[in-house]
Amino acid sequence: MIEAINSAMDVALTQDPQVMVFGQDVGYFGGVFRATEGLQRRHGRDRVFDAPISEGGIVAVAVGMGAYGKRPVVEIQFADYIYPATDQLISEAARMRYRTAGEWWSPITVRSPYGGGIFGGQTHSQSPEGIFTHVAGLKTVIPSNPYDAKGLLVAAIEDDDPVLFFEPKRLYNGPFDGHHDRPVRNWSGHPDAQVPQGHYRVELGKARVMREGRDVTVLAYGTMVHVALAAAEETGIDAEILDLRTLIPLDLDAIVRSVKRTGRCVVVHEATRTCGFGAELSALVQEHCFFHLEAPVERVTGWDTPYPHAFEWDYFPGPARLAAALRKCVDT
Amino acid sequence: MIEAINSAMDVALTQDPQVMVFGQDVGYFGGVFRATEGLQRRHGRDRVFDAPISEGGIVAVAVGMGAYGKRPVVEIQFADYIYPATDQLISEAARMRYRTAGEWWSPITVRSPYGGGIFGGQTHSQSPEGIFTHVAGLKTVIPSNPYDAKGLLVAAIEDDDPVLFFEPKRLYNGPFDGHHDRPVRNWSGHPDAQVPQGHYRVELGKARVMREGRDVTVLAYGTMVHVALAAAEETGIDAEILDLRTLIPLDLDAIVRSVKRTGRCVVVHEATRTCGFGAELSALVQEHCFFHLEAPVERVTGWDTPYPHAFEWDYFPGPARLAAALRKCVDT
Amino acid sequence: MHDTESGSQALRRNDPGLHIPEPAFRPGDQPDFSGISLPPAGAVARPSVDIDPSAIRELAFSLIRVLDEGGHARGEWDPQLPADVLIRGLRAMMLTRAYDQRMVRVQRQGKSSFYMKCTGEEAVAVAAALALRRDDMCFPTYRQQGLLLARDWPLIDMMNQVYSNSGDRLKGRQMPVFYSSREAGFFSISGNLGTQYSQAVGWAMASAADGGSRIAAAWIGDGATAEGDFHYALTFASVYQAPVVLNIVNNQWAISSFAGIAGGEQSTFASRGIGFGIPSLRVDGNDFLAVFAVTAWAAERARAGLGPTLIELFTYRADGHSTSDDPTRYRPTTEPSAWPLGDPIERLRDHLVTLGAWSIEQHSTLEQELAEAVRAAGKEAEALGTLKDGPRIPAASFFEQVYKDMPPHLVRQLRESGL
Amino acid sequence: MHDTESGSQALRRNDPGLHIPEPAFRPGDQPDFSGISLPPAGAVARPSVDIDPSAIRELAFSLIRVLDEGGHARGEWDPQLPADVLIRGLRAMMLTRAYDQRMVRVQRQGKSSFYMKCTGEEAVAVAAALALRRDDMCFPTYRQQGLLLARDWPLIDMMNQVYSNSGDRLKGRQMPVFYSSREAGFFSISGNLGTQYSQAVGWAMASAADGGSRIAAAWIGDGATAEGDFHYALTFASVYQAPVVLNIVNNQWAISSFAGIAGGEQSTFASRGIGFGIPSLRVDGNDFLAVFAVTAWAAERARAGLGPTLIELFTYRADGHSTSDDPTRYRPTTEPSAWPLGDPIERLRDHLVTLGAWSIEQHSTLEQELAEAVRAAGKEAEALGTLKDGPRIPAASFFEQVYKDMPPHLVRQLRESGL
Ligand SMILES: Cc1ncc(C[n+]2csc(CCOP(=O)(O)OP(=O)(O)O)c2C)c(N)n1
Ligand SMILES: Cc1ncc(C[n+]2csc(CCOP(=O)(O)OP(=O)(O)O)c2C)c(N)n1
Ligand SMILES: [Mg+2]
Ligand SMILES: [Mg+2]
Repeated sequence: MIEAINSAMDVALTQDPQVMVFGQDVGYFGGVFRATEGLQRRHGRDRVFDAPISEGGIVAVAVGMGAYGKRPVVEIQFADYIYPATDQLISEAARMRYRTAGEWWSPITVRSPYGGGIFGGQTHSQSPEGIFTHVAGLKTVIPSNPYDAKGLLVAAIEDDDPVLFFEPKRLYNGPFDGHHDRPVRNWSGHPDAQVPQGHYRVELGKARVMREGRDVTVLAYGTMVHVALAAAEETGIDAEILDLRTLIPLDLDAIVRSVKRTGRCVVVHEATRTCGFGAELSALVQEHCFFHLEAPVERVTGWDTPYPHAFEWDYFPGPARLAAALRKCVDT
Repeated sequence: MIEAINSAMDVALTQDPQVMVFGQDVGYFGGVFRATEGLQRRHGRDRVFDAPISEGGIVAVAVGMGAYGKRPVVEIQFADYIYPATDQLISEAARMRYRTAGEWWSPITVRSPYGGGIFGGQTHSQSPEGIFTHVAGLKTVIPSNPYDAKGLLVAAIEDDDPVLFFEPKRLYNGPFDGHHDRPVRNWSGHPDAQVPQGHYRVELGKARVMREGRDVTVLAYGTMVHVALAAAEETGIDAEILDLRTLIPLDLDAIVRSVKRTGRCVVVHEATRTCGFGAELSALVQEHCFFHLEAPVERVTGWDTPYPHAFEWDYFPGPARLAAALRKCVDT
Repeated sequence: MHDTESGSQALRRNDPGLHIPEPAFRPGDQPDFSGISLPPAGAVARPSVDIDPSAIRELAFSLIRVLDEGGHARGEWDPQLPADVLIRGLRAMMLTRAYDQRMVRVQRQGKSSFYMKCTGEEAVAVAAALALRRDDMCFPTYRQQGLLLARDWPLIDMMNQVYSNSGDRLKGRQMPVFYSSREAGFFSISGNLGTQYSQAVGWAMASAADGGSRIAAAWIGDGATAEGDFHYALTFASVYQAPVVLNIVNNQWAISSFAGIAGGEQSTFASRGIGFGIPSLRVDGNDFLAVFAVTAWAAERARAGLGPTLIELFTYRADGHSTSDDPTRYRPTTEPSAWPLGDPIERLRDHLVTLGAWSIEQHSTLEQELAEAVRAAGKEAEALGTLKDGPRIPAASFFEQVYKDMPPHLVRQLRESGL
Repeated sequence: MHDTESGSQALRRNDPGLHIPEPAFRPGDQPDFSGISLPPAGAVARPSVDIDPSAIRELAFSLIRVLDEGGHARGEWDPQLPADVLIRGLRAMMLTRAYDQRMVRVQRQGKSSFYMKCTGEEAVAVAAALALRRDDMCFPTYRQQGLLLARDWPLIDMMNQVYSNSGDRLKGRQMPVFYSSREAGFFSISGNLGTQYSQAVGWAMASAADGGSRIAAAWIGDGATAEGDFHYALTFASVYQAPVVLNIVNNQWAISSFAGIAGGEQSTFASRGIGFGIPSLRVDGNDFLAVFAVTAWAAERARAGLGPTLIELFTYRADGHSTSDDPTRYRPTTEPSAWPLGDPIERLRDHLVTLGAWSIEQHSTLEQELAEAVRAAGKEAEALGTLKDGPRIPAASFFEQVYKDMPPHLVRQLRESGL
């Protein structure tokens, strides 16, 4: 997946001279996760470069470049370090078009690895999407596989609104399904890992049905898509699994269509539960499908604690926890 | 209400020498909303003082003081300006006790006026509580009247966890019910405006039933409590109105008790809808009261746009909008 | 305020506890600024623009002044502007003042919700505007309305914004004075202090990356320099040698807090730039010629690819912070008139008179003319509505432009709103 | 890295586009630091602690050095420490290195998830620890483990943290090396760069408000100075004249970015303090005596109520950023050995030998002794478990201490978890 992300930026840099890529260690070194490997060499030092350790500054400068007419793509090294940029994201990028009635806007893309599974402890594992999905004016995208990662990232870069692009770091090198005790798999041979070389887009705002099913709808994104697939297979429950891909704007139609059919819904994410994006999903589902629901919408999430280093696998909402929720939901 | 808040700090400063109060314009001047009026004169310049325009610095310094053993109470002049402090709040204050297994903690209180109704436009009207209620380790308190404001603020200051104390600025001078076109009322004569002089606490984490009713439960806090009371009166719907007072930790028992009885629930807040605290409330209600619910939980909220200056009253979730939701809910 | 002799009076601690800075004067005190030592006009040398920044660190602790007490221009920093340019500047400053006066009046009448004047600080924006090119990009705070007026931006457009009326290009979304004008190279003012400063550096970086000759200029208040964005701006400007003029408007106050609460007691604001290797100048902000000259110097540097410049404009906020403020609660009523650097309009007027290019009669004629122009524009604007009365933009418009295209959830909410 | 002559070689722009700083050497290059002009040991004068900060601005552009190439202590900054103190310092630095070595080894064996060494930078923490009082409060980054070791904190306690084992006081919650020890006056290390810097100022303000004599010391990396917290720290320290020693560890690198990406190309990091009126010193960070001396000077100022001091420790990160890093991808393999300021342990060893207070034999005996002590502690720690094997703290404990008392929703979740 990391190559797909790299390729998306490569394509964008090639096709649009206004694209600029920067962030901590992204230049010569190519990024601590290698997402920008080779891009500086290919596109030049003034289009792909290192930035100071100043997330607030990085986003601020991106907003300014966007006002000039550039299309900046910045990396926040870990999503856990996005908070110093909150003000520029919420007060500035998100509201630029609105407050100027369209005179200016912020066509910026903020890429950031998120989520756990690499023993990163509380400051290298967070999933802060729920903070930003509350903010009118921001879009939030989370891919679950290489094909989508490239297509969505190209679309995000080309989008004229500010997009937060959270990359499930545990998926960079393979389709992790939460079975941390099994051998590591890589992407090779995976159907969604066939990534075309050139330009293509995966439209923002469209969910994808990863598995059709009749018993229950699972709403997932990022790493949790793979966990959900595993849980469905292992329980034998005929779950319909939606990969939301874009949280804002959300593909509510796809959700409602599915839940109205299955009558049951489980929401899953790695972020802490309270006021996480799952709360919004749960609220929306019961608002739009109330009379079709046969059981309460279940939430399977990270616990409401920081991500504990040594207890990563007790914290991570893996297939066993999801399976239990699925069973509970279909048995209600 | 502003006097009650002032009195809470006065009491805290008097009783506990570790309490320190600072923030922009809070010293000599007494705060732009007069919340700290007279406190510097009474308690000294090194306990009540002005701070640089640096919300991040203010909270950082408070965290450091807390580590030393102080009990800092800081003011963020408008909740809209809290974002530069996000990192210190989320990464530091919220996690200090956890990450040190109790060696250190952050007994800080962050006061901030929030909400609209004063023609403050998008940067003097925000309700950002939903961002912070997602963060494990923070408590969030929002009073709706002078008595609670003082008792809750004293409790917040005395609490050993970091507390965000959002003050509905539109209530500072009177119980505003959303009828902006009627004469302004002040607090005098209001039963909840009888504020004892000395020390008392209103326990955090306890909701209050503001009005008993059988038809529908309304979950509200801050300004919206008064809007809800007005809407109940005007519709004649026998609504049970809960003033949540503390969002985290939430008084779920009180909520569940009420909704199980009424079978219907409307959630109301001024913040934008998507991923607002109402989403969590809606999710919780349907998780815990699913088989008692006769209609979907309704959300009446600020729209998912920035707060528009000239269209304040179209944005504000006033009694008419709430009334419509109540009717819809009880008619379902 | 910090003494202009390089730090010689930097306050030494004497209290055993926590040091809390206090301004020299509080209500009831008799303000006396005779202690401030001001270098005479013309005393500071003007280095060439390509000088090594490390050779001119002292400029951050001095005060560049051109106009002397007798109205004469002195020294190397005299920009030697033709009289018509000076008159243009004078006119724009006077227009700014007249505009401010009327807008406060209409706010008091309830026709708008709020207003912020820049009285006493008109030279800061106006002189800069004349020293920059029309297509240089400005990232102002709420006290540089003079930029728009000096760039001949229509009064009525600004008033429409203040009134949030049917002619407001910002569609009633922003509080008064948060102007935005792409055409005038005037970036959207943010309510969140400081954010524009670092954005300006990004804009300048983009311009540099394009090899363009357009530069950026930004303004920040003394108080707001304490925000992180100030630091980001200096860091990025230094690292990437961005073509940007970074102005700090030290008007001595931030609402009720004096500049000492922002660190002005221990050093000058200009000196913040030294640690980044950024040439840092301190200038008499009430001296039109001096402000013009340092801005032109900084702009020339930026355009030549020599990187950023930091400028502290030493001035005084002669009126309240905003219409919500009452400055007599925290400073002596007489402090503004005791301020030793005078009024920028009067100083430029006297200079022009001294030059023989202007007269007191011309001045008062112009004053009346401008007041009349403002009044006329005001009437026109009020015909388009005020916050209280008259035509409005359709409320439904406030659902627009949250995104480029309205997403489904906003379509649903707009419908739900019944607007 | 910035030239030590005051800015004389500050880079001038030559590219027409955006200036992107580049380090002098990349993989494949032959590193050659002969261009750096280093003032000789003893060359810089030592001012009295109550000097006006504005009189010593040049110290921010110089480099305070005590130990010369021959191992002799030179000049006014020589702290003239008794040999036993020097040997204590030497021992703590050697222990730090031995500890680092073992912890990397066990990480490679999969017994822990991660580790960070401070090789080449041992003097930064150890000399400071000896110059501060035991009850002064330290706010470190992840590369000041030397503070704990110099304060005789038990190795095994640190190892337990690295292993997240059953003896880990932090209950397995934190990644390796994010130590915390209230008893040792060592503040909880944050994963978020910079946050401790401004917190230290708050702690110092609180101490000052109490009229206490305890002071705070904080460390930040060159890279992290670009964060807002650095600016907050300097601002608040200056405004309230907080008793704090603010250290910048300029080890030339921030993961793969050289110091120029943090602004080190245009000025020194020490000079960041000038704009706040904070006395700012630049010191050879590999010179134990010099680091001790400047820390003692700064601590004395702070304790005397004279306010903060900023210290840039000019050093070199001799190894990779962490066990996740491979520095040969972005800098020459030979760069560490080409670094002109040597190794802090060898330099102090040679000094002691020159003094006649130490011998090469004693040195290697001590080396073995320390390696043995580390090995023994390691065994003890591993008996309490490692991340991979052995006893663990009960998982349910991770629901605790999110708040002082577990709130109802966490009680419910703990139950739901089945732990
Ligand atoms: C981030 C932020 N914090 C606080 C405020 C509230 N506020 C508005 S203006 C002001 C004072 C600014 O003072 P200064 O920067 O000196 O500018 P001046 O008003 O003197 O022109 C404050 C505190 C704000 N708008 N934004
Ligand atoms: C806020 C934040 N941003 C980014 C990171 C990722 N990160 C960890 S260490 C590091 C480099 C720090 O360099 P420096 O400050 O020079 O310290 P050094 O490692 O050289 O001791 C980076 C970018 C982080 N931990 N926190
Ligand atoms: Mg000011
Ligand atoms: Mg470093």
